[in-house]
Amino acid sequence: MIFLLLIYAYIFIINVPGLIKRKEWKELAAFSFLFVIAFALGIMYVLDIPIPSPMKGLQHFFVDILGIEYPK
Amino acid sequence: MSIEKGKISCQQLLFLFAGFIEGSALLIDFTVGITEHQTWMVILAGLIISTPVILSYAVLAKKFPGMNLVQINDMVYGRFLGKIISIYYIFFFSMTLSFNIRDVGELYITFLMQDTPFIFFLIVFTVTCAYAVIKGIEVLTRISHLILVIGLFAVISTFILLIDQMDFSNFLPFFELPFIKIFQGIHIVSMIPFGETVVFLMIMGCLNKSEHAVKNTFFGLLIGAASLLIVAVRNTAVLGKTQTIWTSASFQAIRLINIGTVLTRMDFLIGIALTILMFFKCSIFLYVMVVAVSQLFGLKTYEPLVLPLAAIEVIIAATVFQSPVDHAMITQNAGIIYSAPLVFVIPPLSLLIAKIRGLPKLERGKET
Amino acid sequence: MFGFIYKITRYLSLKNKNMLQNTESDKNNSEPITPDLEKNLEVIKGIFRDSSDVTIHEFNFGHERKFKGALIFIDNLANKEEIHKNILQPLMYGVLLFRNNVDIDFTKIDSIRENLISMTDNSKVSMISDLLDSLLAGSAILLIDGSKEALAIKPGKRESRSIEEPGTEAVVRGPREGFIENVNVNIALLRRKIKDTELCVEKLVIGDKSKTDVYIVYIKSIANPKLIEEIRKRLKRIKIEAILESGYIEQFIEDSPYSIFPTISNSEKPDKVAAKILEGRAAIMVDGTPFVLVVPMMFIESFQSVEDYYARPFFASIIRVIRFLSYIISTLGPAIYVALTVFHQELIPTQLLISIAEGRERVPFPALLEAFLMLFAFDLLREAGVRLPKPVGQTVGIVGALVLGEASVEAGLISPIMVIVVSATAIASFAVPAQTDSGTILRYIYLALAGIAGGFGVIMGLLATLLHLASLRSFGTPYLWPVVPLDLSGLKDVFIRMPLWTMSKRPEAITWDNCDSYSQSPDLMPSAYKKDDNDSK
Amino acid sequence: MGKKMNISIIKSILCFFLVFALSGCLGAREINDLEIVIGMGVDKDENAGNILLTAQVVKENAVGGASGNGGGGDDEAYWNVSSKGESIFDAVRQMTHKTGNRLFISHNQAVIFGNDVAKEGLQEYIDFFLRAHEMRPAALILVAEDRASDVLDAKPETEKFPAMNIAKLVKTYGFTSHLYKVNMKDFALWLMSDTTAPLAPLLTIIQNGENKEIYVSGMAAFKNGKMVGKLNHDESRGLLWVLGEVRSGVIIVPSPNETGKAVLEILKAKSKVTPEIKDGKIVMHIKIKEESSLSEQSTTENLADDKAFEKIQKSSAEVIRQEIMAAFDKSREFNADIFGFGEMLHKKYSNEWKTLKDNWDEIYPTIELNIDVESKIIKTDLLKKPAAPKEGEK
Repeated sequence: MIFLLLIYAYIFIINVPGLIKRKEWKELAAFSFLFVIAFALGIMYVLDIPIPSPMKGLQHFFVDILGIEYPK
Repeated sequence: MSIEKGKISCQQLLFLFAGFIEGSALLIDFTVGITEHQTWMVILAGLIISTPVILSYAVLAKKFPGMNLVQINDMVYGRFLGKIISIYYIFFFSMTLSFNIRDVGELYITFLMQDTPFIFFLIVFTVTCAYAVIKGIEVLTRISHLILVIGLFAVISTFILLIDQMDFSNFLPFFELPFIKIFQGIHIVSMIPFGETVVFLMIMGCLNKSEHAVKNTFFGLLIGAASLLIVAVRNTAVLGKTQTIWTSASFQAIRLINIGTVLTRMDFLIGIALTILMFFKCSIFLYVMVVAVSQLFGLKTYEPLVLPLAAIEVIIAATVFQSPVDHAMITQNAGIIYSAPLVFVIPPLSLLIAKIRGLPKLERGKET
Repeated sequence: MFGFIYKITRYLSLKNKNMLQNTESDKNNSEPITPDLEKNLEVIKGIFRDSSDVTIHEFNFGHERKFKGALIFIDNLANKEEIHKNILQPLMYGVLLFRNNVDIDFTKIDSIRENLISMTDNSKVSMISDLLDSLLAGSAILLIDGSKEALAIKPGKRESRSIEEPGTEAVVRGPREGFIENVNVNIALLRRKIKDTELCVEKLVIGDKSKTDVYIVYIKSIANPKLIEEIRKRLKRIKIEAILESGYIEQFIEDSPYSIFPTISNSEKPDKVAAKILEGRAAIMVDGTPFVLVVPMMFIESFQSVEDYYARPFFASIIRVIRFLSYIISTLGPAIYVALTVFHQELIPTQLLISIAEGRERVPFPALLEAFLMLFAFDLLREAGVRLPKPVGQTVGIVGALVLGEASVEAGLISPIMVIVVSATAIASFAVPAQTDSGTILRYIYLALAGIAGGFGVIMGLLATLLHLASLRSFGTPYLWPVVPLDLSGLKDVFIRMPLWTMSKRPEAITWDNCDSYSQSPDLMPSAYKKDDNDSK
Repeated sequence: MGKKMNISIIKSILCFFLVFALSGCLGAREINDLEIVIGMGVDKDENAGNILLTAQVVKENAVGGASGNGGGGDDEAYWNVSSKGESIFDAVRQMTHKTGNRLFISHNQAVIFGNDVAKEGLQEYIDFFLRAHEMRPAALILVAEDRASDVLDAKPETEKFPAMNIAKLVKTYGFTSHLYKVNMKDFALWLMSDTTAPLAPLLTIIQNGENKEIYVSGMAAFKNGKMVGKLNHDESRGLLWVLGEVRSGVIIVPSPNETGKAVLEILKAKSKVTPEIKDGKIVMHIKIKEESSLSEQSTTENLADDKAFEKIQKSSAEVIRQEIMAAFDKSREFNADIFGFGEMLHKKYSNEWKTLKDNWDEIYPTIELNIDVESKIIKTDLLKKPAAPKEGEK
């Protein structure tokens, strides 16, 4: 947990002051949007909350619903 | 106005292509499980099928000089549809990137360092890729020929060292497998090593003089495919029928090298070569994804997005599959089906549309 | 903690008001020289009130001793009998030889300069600050009552040590001469190597207090004007009190101060510097130090010794390969040993593993700590050996090796194989002297990575280093030039040294093709003596 | 340009060490807490169901290496630990109750299966040795005449470790070609094919005086995992002739005028097997080319003329033929396709193969061999004629 916070804090410190100084607001917005997603994923991973894997969804969609599958 | 200011020369494009395709020398183990001793045929067929498509990428990139894939989509398919297709591409990039990162992790967790936690490999590997992306595409293209040399050296030296244990009668019962398996094999090969080169649509934008881009793409493709063929031939000749039971056939073949008391335990050297190749491939993927996302958001520089996207990729890579078996099974079915249109349909389609509508009409600005 | 914050804020405040850069110390004596000799002398006496070695000698001269003059010089800098013979003598007695009604106006410094002073190297000075500068630079100042200018006469020979073999770059074959502290002699040495009109020597004075002479030496037709312009710009930017050694300048003008790899090469050998200048580089010579900086630098230069070009190609190539291997051994040696024995035991052949295990049976430390201790001891020994005077240095080396090597193995603190690995690393690190600083740092970094993450850590470290090197530039030239941006003709001189007659093209990453790229005609291959028919034997 | 460069460099240095600190030294195992295993033996335990695993572990302090302070030479430098368990992996982990830390089996030279385990079937025990990430696929497989643990106890004279000694015995099969080196990959390859019969060298213990000596007495043949029979030296060499794996060896042939023996050393041997299906009948054309040198003769007859050479070559070809037939008859005895004829047929006639595969057990005994041996003597070493008085009249 501590490591996670450390790493994310580090990512934040490295990018944000530079962005603010260079007044790139659009980049700052994009950065913080992705940073929130990353942070949420990180927390869910560390607290072992099951993160739905997109590939499982696709597999379910193709195999079970559409039935397109290669025979074993 | 494309984000990437860096310029790469055509010769470097050749090295980029060859190194990129060779990076997936580790991944042909998916096809080995299905097409046992006919893997080399499947690779050849895959190469023949995907070569025209990949050359169409080069032509498309030449038609839109200095523009990357997201901009091409916007111009060709209009603003709204272009955005959706670009998001579809970004999803493909992030998924394939997490597969590759996970592959490196699995390589280390099953073969070389068993007791270290899985997430550690992913984090350190992605951090290094992020460092490479921060340095810019020019640095990556500059070291691409070094990486190609390392890859070729690893492939050829293992082939030579295993020559006396090779039994070439293992190839013999040609055309023994049912056609559906061969088709699946071709589909996998034309997707994993060759289909992933759709990534280069993003990078070809910054070619400084693109008149013989097509020629270089073709040669790069040939070198990459040749090294894949050598790996497939070596595995089948040395392991014969047993190559289907190992998790990674090429790694077991390397562990069989036993010449004198010195050249016996080589698997770490090949591990190094594979890691470097996968590093090259993953950093290109990460670079492409970051540029695509920042182009989608309309940013000026892609630099701030590198680390958050890398963090997201690490988490996705850690959670997308449970085990190597799960990984192999899903990529052999859903993985290649969902990405087939991306590779085979959309680029040629946009090339066709561009020809019909006589794009790129740059002088009157972007009217779409 | 608070001290730290205080220091930061003070640094920032100074930075903004750029207190560090103003030069108010020269403000007060920049007014011109007055015709009245007395006033000038007061001003000068006031300045040099408490430095005893400045002598001011007043004298009268001319026919009826009616003209007054003063001679100012620093005792041990100026050459006394030269001043007596060439300045005072003609002024005080020579003038009597003229007839008394000759129309020389003794109050004008020019007329005195043309007719009486027999020293050639002199210049007119009109401001007090210039007067002081030249006085401090060792020249004698002649002031004449009634004239608004003074005469600064440069000293003749400066005492400097004789030209010996440079200590750092010993050579088996090749010229033994090395640069010395006196920069004029160094430039002369270079002039003898490159007798070409295109060789330009530009002078700069840097350092408010030290006023060191810095010369940029390059060949106009070969060197890239943008490079020279860049060097001038960076040198002029340096606002510092004193330049005591070329190392100061190196750290102020290098491309990437945070990189552990040096991007500016230095050398003591004139033939090496001459070779580099001929390839299109520029040399920066600093007064008072034998080390001359050569810019731009490439990574392979630290593996090329000047001797490779004097020996025949085969032997030189083998030595070149050995140097590369030794650099790899010196940085990766301990890391690979620790990674193998701690993480990947299955990669060690069985017999070797059993003997390592048997050697390490009684060693209490983990392999990583053991390696750190040995490396630290080795570096300590090397530093001690260098710092102590010559004879004592040798004994430290021998005693250290004995104590550390044998005794610690006997006592079971260190495994015998580790001693072998570390001593091999030590020897390897001496083979590439130019990269010792980066080699030592890399050795510790890789060792730490190997101890923490084994082979995987080392690979990631290697990749990061490769990326860092590939992105490094030295004055515009890519640092790994012939290898990373792959120039095939440049590869002739990297891992192997092709024969001299094949190396006809100049490295264009330095000259950026602003000159013809052929330094010699391509077909110079020597051929055997053809026995023509009328040759009987 | 300079500004951006500095930030990215600080970034890289910081993030590197930050991330590395995350892991600490996980996965690090010092060498001195490794139990290096160099040989393993698998036997049946008394009560049915579980197995007795013996591992030969290196005792570092007793090896007595260069550092001089090694232990005395009397006690062995190895230690045979054994433990019981339902499965091999379970037994390996049970070992830690005795040795204190995990077995390190990547330097395992040979895996020896006891006779009872071999008889009952290796299929279920071989899996661990193929799957374990530390096992090398080039490790050797052997079968012991009775119990594997006894084989591991036999103290060798020249080597420090019995397992190394056994590995050496097998690896130098080329000198006599009376046995064939079989490693894990080969065994797995044969196990996977549905007709070929896997093989493994057979170790027997000879009791001379008080110490036991290990002797490779031939090959053991398996049929779907179970040991079905043994091949003695000649039969094993017959097998090797067909596989083309004969490196060297000795052929003893009566001299032309039957007054003694001529001994030939095999220098080179090549074999070419071409299967053929003629109207439902399977014929295996085996072509053997062999070059040998006359290395000894016990008669005083002058063999150095082409007539004598001709005769000797013919009789040596006959000996080779008999060895191959002996091997084939023995394999027909326990109906196991040790030559891999099934695979050859599969490769050549892949469509007929579907029908042949099912009733292969009936078809195999009916296979007919058409052996054609060409033996040449290419040198007679130092002597041309024996050191004997010249006989006048012959």
